[in-house]
Amino acid sequence: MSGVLREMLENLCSKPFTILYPKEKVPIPKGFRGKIAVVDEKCIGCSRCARVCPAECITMIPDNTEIEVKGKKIVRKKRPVVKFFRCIRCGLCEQYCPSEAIIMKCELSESGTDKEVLVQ
Amino acid sequence: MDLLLVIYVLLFPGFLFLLAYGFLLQYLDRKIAARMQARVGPPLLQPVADFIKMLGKEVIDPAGVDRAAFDAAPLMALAAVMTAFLYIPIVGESPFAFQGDLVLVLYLLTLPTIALFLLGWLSRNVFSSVGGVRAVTMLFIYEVPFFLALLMPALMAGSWSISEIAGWQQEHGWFALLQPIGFVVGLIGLQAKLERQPFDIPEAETEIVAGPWTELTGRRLALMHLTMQVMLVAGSGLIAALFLGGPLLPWNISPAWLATIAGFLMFLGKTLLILVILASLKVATGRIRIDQLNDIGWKYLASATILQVGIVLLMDYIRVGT
Amino acid sequence: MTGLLGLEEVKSALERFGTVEQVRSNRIKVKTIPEKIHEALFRAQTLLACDHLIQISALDNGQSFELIYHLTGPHGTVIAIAIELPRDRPEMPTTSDILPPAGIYERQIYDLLGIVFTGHPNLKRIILSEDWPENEFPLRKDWKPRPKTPYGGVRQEER
Amino acid sequence: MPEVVLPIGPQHPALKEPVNFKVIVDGETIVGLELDVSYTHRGIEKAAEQRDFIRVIPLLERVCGICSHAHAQAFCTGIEEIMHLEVPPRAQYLRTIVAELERMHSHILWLGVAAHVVGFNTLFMWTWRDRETTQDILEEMTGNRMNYGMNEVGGVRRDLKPGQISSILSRLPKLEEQIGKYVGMVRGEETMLLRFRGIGKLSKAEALKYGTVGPTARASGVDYDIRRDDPSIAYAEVPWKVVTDTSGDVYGRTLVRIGELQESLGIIRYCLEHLPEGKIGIPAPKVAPRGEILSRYEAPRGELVHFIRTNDTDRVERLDIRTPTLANWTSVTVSLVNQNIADIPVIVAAIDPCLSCTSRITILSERGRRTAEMTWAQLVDHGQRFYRKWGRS
Repeated sequence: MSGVLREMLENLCSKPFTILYPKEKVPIPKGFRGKIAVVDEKCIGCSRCARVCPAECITMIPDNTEIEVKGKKIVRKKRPVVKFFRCIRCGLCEQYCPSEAIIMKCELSESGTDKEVLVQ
Repeated sequence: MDLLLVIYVLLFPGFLFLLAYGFLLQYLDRKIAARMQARVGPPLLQPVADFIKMLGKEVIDPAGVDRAAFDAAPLMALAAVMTAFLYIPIVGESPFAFQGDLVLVLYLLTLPTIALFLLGWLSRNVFSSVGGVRAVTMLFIYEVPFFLALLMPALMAGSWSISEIAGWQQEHGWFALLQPIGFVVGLIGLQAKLERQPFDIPEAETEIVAGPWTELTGRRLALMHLTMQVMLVAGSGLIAALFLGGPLLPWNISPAWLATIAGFLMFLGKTLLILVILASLKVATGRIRIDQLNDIGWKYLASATILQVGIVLLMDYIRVGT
Repeated sequence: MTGLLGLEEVKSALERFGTVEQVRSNRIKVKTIPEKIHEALFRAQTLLACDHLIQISALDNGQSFELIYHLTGPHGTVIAIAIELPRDRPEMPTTSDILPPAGIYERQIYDLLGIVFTGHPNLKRIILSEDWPENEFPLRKDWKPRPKTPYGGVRQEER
Repeated sequence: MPEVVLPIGPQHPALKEPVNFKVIVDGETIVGLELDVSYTHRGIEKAAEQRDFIRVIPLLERVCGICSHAHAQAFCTGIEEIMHLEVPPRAQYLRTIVAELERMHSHILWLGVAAHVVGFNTLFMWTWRDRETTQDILEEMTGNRMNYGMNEVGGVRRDLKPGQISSILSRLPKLEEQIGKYVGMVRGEETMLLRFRGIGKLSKAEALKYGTVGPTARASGVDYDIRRDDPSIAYAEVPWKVVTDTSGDVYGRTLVRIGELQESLGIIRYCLEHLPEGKIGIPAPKVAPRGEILSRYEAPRGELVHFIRTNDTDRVERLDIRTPTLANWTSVTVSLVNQNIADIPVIVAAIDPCLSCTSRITILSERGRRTAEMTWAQLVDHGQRFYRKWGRS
């Protein structure tokens, strides 16, 4: 009982633990798996990310663009399109991408209420 | 005089003050509990906002419920506790004080529990019925020690009027010091009456959803919450008057108006003290089971009160004898 | 914890029911037939001090249903007693009378694979939802969800 | 009062997940009980048969949010054994750290829920506040607060940098102090003692008979802990001891869990201080040879078992998951009879039930490529038809 009372008094005298969200924000650590992003100029169109994605949120669409990889110019045939709301933030695409073209940014992803956007 | 009486009943320190103070006490209660639990707690006007919001919500009638009775029960409970409040001294003596108002107040403060039982029984919901039965079972457990503890000051002061008991303490000292056991039992009984932890058995969220409150919606819920809020004010005012000398100061202050203001501040201070004690009790405990309450109530609370009765009778005997 | 059980100990107790082989240092597998499972489990309990049923693994290998009872005890050796059931008549006596925890696993297997355990006190649906169609067992290899029906096998034409 | 059927669940404030008990009560005493856990079945075992070993792990992590690492862990160690992979020690130590952090956050969460169930919301607030520390550490290590995505076949996916090690170590003393306080609170808080002592009692013989696992069994004196009996990852190298209690009631289960919190803290500290150098994973082949394995792991709630059968393809032929909650249900249904209504939530919460683990409805169409969905109108229509039928029968 005394332990409870002491902790109660300590809390009464110290600041609340709650973070009032819109006013203050939690620091996001480095390496956080947040919103998924595609760096278009780095992508070589290998579609490894689409194959490895467990949620099948990445689809490859035809796209003939000339890009530069290690000084050489090649033409890629496809590029990934991400359905953000299907992403489960497992980070496998980031890990398997050979050219660091698909990354998880250190920011929280938005939420959505529209079902059509959500399930696509 | 009549106008003053109307002002007393309706504005200050009657219903308007009562409602405002009820909201304030609820805010403080929630805020203190939240801060002790390392949370932020609600803003100042949150209880008012909750009340207004609930008043505006749709009233849902459970299938087959007796609507008139279902509407009437919260109103009856609220009316009872608001009436009870009028007999409690806030600034000096209550103008309605008479010999025996203590018994009336105790009776009126029992009515919300009966209303809760009725609501539980009427709403035809298993959780509500179980909750209602629990509320009444609990009433039988805590009511006896609570009544005994609260009647002891009357016995010692030789008066059945709350205001006179408060006045008696001006000369002889607080009953909280003369009858410490009664004071503690009174506080515990009040906590049980208000159905707060550790006595929130009838509305145990994790067991029976919200007990009798489960089927209450809209204004019924708002009124029932308001009843509990008002009961917190009336109950703490009653304990303050009976055990802490109410609004009266232990010494005389010469201008009457200064004495009135000082008395009012005394009332506020004492009720807030009681609130802090009750809020800490709420934070520091979990919910006990009804059979455990039965054990505790009859074994410890009741016997402690009987002991107190014995001591009071002995003290009276010695005092009268000398 | 006592030491691991040796292969010989297990063989002496359970060889009469079928083949006994050591799979790993603390895994011993026994293959037997459905009729003898009850007795085999009882002997494992009494002679080998297997007081804990870990799991009844059930699977459909295309030709038959396999049930594997994994038992262990204070010795820390996992004894797997495997049986096969024919697909056309998946029935066997319940083991929940000697192994009370088997009751809930058997209900699960009945629900997902459709194996009937005769003598089970309460063989009812537990895992699948109450409106799942009868006689559809999703873990059987020949069960395929119908692409057009949204939920279970409830057909659109029933509407 | 006559006998009343009290529906506890599927939606009920005491249960954080959908389960339905039809409890028959006489006054305040329970006389009968029926159980239905079907509300969160998602067909994960079937879905797992359709995915290769890379894509199946995120799926298995989502069997349960609280013990997500445990499921991935049990699966990975099983597959690694079938593939005969030697996982580097650094990966094993990192797995152990995540596993023990997960155990700590699960046990602290449980302590809060148990306190909330008996109406002691204050301890609930405090424990969940302190649980943030473990969550922050996990977020920093793995990138996610939940569903860490740390495991893969052959190792782990993220390494710890030296700076991170010292930052984690610096946060542990505060956590240790708080856990020390809980011990005092649980032992000293009268109302909690009243509600926990002698409730849901299981003797050692009963605990064995009904096949209980994990802290529930250990509180009854059953000395089983897979981390010691069948050690995987780094548990064989780390000094620690199994926590048991003899009381067998909810109070004993609380003490066991708090004791395990302290043990876990020691394991984490040891692993961080003795983290071996080296690689954090080896490349795994895509295809697993034919084989079967019973992979056991001590999840926070008890013994978790993955039975895996592979057949020379990149998928499992069968994955049979037995979760600790399923093993403990039998004992709950037995120990609830003749108890008080007020004790239902306490006894149920005391095994730390995880129902999404237990019943794992996504319906997969052919080859699991696409999930079929019901529109709202279809769902309403389906529900109405079902209940009309149900009402008639």
